[in-house]
Amino acid sequence: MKESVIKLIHTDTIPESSICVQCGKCSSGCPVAFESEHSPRKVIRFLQWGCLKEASQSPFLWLCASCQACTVRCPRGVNISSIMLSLRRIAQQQGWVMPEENLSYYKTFINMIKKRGKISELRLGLATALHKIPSHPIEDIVLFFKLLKRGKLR
Amino acid sequence: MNYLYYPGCSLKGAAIDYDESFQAVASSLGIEIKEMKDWECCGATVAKSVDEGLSETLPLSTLKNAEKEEKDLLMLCPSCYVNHLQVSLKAKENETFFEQYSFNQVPEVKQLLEVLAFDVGAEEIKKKIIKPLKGIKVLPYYGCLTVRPFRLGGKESYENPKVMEKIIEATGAQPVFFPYKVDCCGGTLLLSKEKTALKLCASILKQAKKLSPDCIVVACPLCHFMLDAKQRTIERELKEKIDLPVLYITQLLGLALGIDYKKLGIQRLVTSPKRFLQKIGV
Amino acid sequence: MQKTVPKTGIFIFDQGKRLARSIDLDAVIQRLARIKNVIRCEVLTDLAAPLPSIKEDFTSDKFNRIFWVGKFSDYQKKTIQSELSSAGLNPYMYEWCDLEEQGIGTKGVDSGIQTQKAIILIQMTLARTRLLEPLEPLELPAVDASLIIGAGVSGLHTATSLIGLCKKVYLVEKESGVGGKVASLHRLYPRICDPRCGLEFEIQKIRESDMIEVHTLSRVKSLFGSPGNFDVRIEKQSRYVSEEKCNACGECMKVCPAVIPEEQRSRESAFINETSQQVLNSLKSDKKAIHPAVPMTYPSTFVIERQYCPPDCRECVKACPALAVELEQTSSELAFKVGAVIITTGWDPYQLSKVDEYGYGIYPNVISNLEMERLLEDPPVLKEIGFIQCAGSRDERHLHYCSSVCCSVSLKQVLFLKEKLPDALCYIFYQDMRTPGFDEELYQKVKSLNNVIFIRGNPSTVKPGDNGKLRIHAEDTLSGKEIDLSLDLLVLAGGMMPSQGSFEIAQLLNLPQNNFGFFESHLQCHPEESQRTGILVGGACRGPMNISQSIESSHRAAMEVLPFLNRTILIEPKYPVLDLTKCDKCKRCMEECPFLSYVFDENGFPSLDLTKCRQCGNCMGICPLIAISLRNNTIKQIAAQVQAIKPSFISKEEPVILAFLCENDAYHAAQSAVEYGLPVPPNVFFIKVPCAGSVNNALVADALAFGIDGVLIAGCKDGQCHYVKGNQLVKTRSGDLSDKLQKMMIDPQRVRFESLEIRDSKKYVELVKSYIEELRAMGPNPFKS
Amino acid sequence: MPPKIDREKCDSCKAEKESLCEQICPGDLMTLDEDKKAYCRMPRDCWDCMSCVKACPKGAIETRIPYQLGYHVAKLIPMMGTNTITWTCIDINGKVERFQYINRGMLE
Repeated sequence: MKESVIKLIHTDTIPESSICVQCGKCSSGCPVAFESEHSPRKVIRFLQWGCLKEASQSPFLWLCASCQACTVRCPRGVNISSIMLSLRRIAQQQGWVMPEENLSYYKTFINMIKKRGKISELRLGLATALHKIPSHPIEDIVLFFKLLKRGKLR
Repeated sequence: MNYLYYPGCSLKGAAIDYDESFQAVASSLGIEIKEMKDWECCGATVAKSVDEGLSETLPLSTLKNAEKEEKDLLMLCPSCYVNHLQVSLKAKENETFFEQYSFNQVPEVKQLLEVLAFDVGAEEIKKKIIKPLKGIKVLPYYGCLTVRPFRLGGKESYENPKVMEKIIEATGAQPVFFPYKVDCCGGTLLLSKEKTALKLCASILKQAKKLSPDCIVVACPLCHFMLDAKQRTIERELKEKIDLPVLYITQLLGLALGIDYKKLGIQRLVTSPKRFLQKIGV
Repeated sequence: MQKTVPKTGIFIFDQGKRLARSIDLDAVIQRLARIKNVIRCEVLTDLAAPLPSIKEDFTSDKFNRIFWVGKFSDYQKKTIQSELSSAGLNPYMYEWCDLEEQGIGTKGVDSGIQTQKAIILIQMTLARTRLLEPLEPLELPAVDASLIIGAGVSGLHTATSLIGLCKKVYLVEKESGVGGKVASLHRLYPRICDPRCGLEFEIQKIRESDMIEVHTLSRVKSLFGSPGNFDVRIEKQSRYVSEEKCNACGECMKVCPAVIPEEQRSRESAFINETSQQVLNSLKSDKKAIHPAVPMTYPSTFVIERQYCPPDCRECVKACPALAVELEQTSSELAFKVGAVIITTGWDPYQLSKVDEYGYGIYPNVISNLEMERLLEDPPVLKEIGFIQCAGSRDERHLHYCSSVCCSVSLKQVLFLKEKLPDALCYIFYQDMRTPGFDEELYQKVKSLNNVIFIRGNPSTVKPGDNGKLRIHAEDTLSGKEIDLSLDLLVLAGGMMPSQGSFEIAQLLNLPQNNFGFFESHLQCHPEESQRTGILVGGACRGPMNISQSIESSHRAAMEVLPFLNRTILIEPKYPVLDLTKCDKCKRCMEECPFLSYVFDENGFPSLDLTKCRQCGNCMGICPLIAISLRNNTIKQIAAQVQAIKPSFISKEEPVILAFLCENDAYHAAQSAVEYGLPVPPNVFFIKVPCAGSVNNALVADALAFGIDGVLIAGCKDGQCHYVKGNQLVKTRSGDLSDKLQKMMIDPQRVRFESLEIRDSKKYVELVKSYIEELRAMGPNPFKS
Repeated sequence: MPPKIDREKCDSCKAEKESLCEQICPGDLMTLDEDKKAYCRMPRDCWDCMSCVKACPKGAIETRIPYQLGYHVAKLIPMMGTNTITWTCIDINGKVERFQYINRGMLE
């Protein structure tokens, strides 16, 4: 790890990672930590070593739901949630996003805001569904018609 | 009590019933609102993940608007609330930022629950209840961003908030203690990591079912979408019948205030509230 | 007042002719002999021979003060002093000037310059010697009793060690009995013995002594006066049972209908199962409204908690065979005098309901470590037990510090639990196990037990599981693996915070507390001294500590209190005196005195409480009207010293520095620089001061006015000052002066403050050298004529 | 011309009794405002005796020299030692002159 120490790109939150004591409270309470091999604690640990690239490539980043459970419970007051967001941005700027990550949702979302200022859930849902078939397509089609009928899609 | 009401994307889309029921309840509780016309999306968590600048400029335009109107901002969607509050706090604390955007008085940003519980007050609500929901077990579910990270303006606890319980008690119904009330429903991940999102939501519905309430009450459009619209999909995943109606807190309140259920948008719920409505005699 | 003519004898002691090698001593003597009122001036190479003649000259009144130049060993100084004081010379009528420590004799410096510097140095001290006056220490009457607030383990130990020394003690406790928190513990580590056994040992000493008055159910209401003579007033709440009559037979308890309800802890009924019901039952106390004293039954008298009595109930009155119940008793007040106060108010457990992620108060089987102590007396059958360490300690949102005992406490509890329930499975969640010293043995012992699992990782929340069990989800940070546990009982190792009583006392006595509410003291050098003289703090009210540390601390406090309990308090005549004719009542001295030694007198002037004063001279430093002087180190003397410096002794371009050095550290740094043979430049003169904070800006202004190029003030680092903040005060003041210099178009760097530690001799030399360079670049002081 | 007070520096001599400048001003002109900062309440009556400048322990007071004598750059600054007083005179061209006196009265 030591060899891979690279210069940190200074952002507002990342220097905070050094005060982390690795108590694991963030991972314990994280609803999605065990979906990936990396927990938030490990991502912070990478940052403590200065391994920004490894941290940015962690699959955990894109799993984070920004629910802030880690942030409000951290005994050291590390803003873990915003570190994850910074890392997402760094990963994109540096081109470190792993190929298996599908960021089409993010792109569509941003384009929509830039074009219209607002989000249409209908368009957003359709656009992402086109990129990746949902896990329960039949239920989703039924739901689509139900929502339409109830005036919830416009 | 005069607020500038910022609806946000969901409230004008899949959560149209939240918007309808809120407007109905607001007028009968005497909350004066002025709806913003030209509002912009808050950027949700997506803008923060892609473009930090954008995630600030989007809420800024709303804040500047509210400053012009000299009113406090009222938000229903917790995600919008957190994003706006974050920027407004930055404007209050960071002098250069304050000056950069030539603020005079940074408007307060409030979430609906904060207004109902602290500005109106449970006592006041109780006085206006026409149809007390006696004998109804209501399970409150807060989701993550209502209390995190701002604890409704610092007035609530992170782990065991009680505002919804107070409102539920005011309607005459009985709140159920839900240990999972501040857990994440996975809503933000629905379009990017669908499987994970469904897993999170499933665990919440499963735990809620164990307590066998008459309905679940939420204050977040995304939580509502996950628990209500996606309930069928989750039943499929769990191979278990859930069948729990999910209402917005405003809808529950509206029913107790004696407002017609059509005005509250209850007919728009995906999971049928029929049995629940029968139980309260609507 | 008749002025005595200051007739001085100067003796230059040059053992081994070291001085003669670097300076021209003859020239020095010639120069000094010309000075008025220098009666005798000579070089000595040996002390023993000339001492009788010096004594002779003094007794025949040829001179009335003696100025010693040169390097003396501690032994030599002592000999001179005892010889001459036997001849009647007041010990404050000497001056010493060690030329070598000021840099005379440094290799490679021109001997002419050295001679000139030596003359100036001698003249500086001579100017000071002229102003010497004989001083006598003061003896103030004092009371030899002491007040101890709080009768926990610390209070009891302090009390017994003081009564062992035959000093009268008043022990005040707010509960109905003595013993404090420790008495409520089940077992103590490392010997796993019952704490009451050790406490009983101390209580027995108290029972047998007539040197102590124990006042339970009492609070200190007011405390005025000064060290040696405090006036204390305490309020004694009524006990409703007569101490004279009650013989603790217990008849009353049998008939008392009122059971004191348990402390309200909302538990969600939905989560109660068989085990948790058992847990709740074990924690229940069935204390009646009339009961023996708690926590320990000393005094043996029963007590009634009247708020729990049913209205008009007189059952106990009827039942008491000794007629001891007095329901109409009222509270009373008591006043007495003490010489000193020891505060042993101890600690309170941190409110675990604030650490709300762990569901304390919601789930019945989540309990605190203190409750666990009670549960351990008779534990229900439990299979899986979890312990969470640092519940609220070492946390930004709760207690920022490590409570230092909780790790060992949990280990002890596991050890004992496993003794009673050998099949139980224990999980200990920890961030870092902290078992300092011999507690490591405890750790190893628990480690070797079966079915005790240590998990390095903090759980985030506690959720209800099936059948009233608790579900815990955590990451084992060492393996990175997810852990899912279902527990019967969860023990939260809550931390220690200052007790409510500490806050009350702090407010009453105006005692400084640190950020966390523990009493402020100089943790390293004087841990038991509070910032108020005569008030000492012992035990856990000073910071988190375990029982043996508390006992050590309380004995130390008992030692430190002794000087106040001697019937007289000796005051060294080094205290400050205020010239009332100059004082303008600006109150700065009162504000800046770190020990609140000044009070207003009846005319609104500050007046010094000599017993509180620690003689640091910070008031002398701040006084804008230079009206305050330490008696043995007056501002006039220092001004005379400053004025005696002739900056022209060295070539005109060479800057001259005057350094004011704090005698606690900076002075020693400078002194040892010479001892180590470091090249101290000849440009610097220093004056030793009791604290950097005692340097008055007027003295600095004087130095600049007399053409000194730079003034260096050196003292402690922040937070290390023995007088709390003298260094910070002088830093601000010299900063103000620097600003003024800037306006005067003089380089503000001509005054500077630096921190030096006692071993910073190299740093001192570097500092002086670099300062000289800087001053060279600035050019000479414009006031240099 | 009235004295100029550096409000950052002024600590109103802890504001318990009269501040030192208040006590010393022969015309009784100096007083404290509601922020507890010293000011000259009748600037016209000040005759520039500079007593307050000398007395201020924080070095917060400066005299503005009357325009008949000099303007803008010109300054006259006293510095008080225990028994010395120094004067720094800066004229309108920025030329500096300094004087030093021994003032025995102070310490006696």
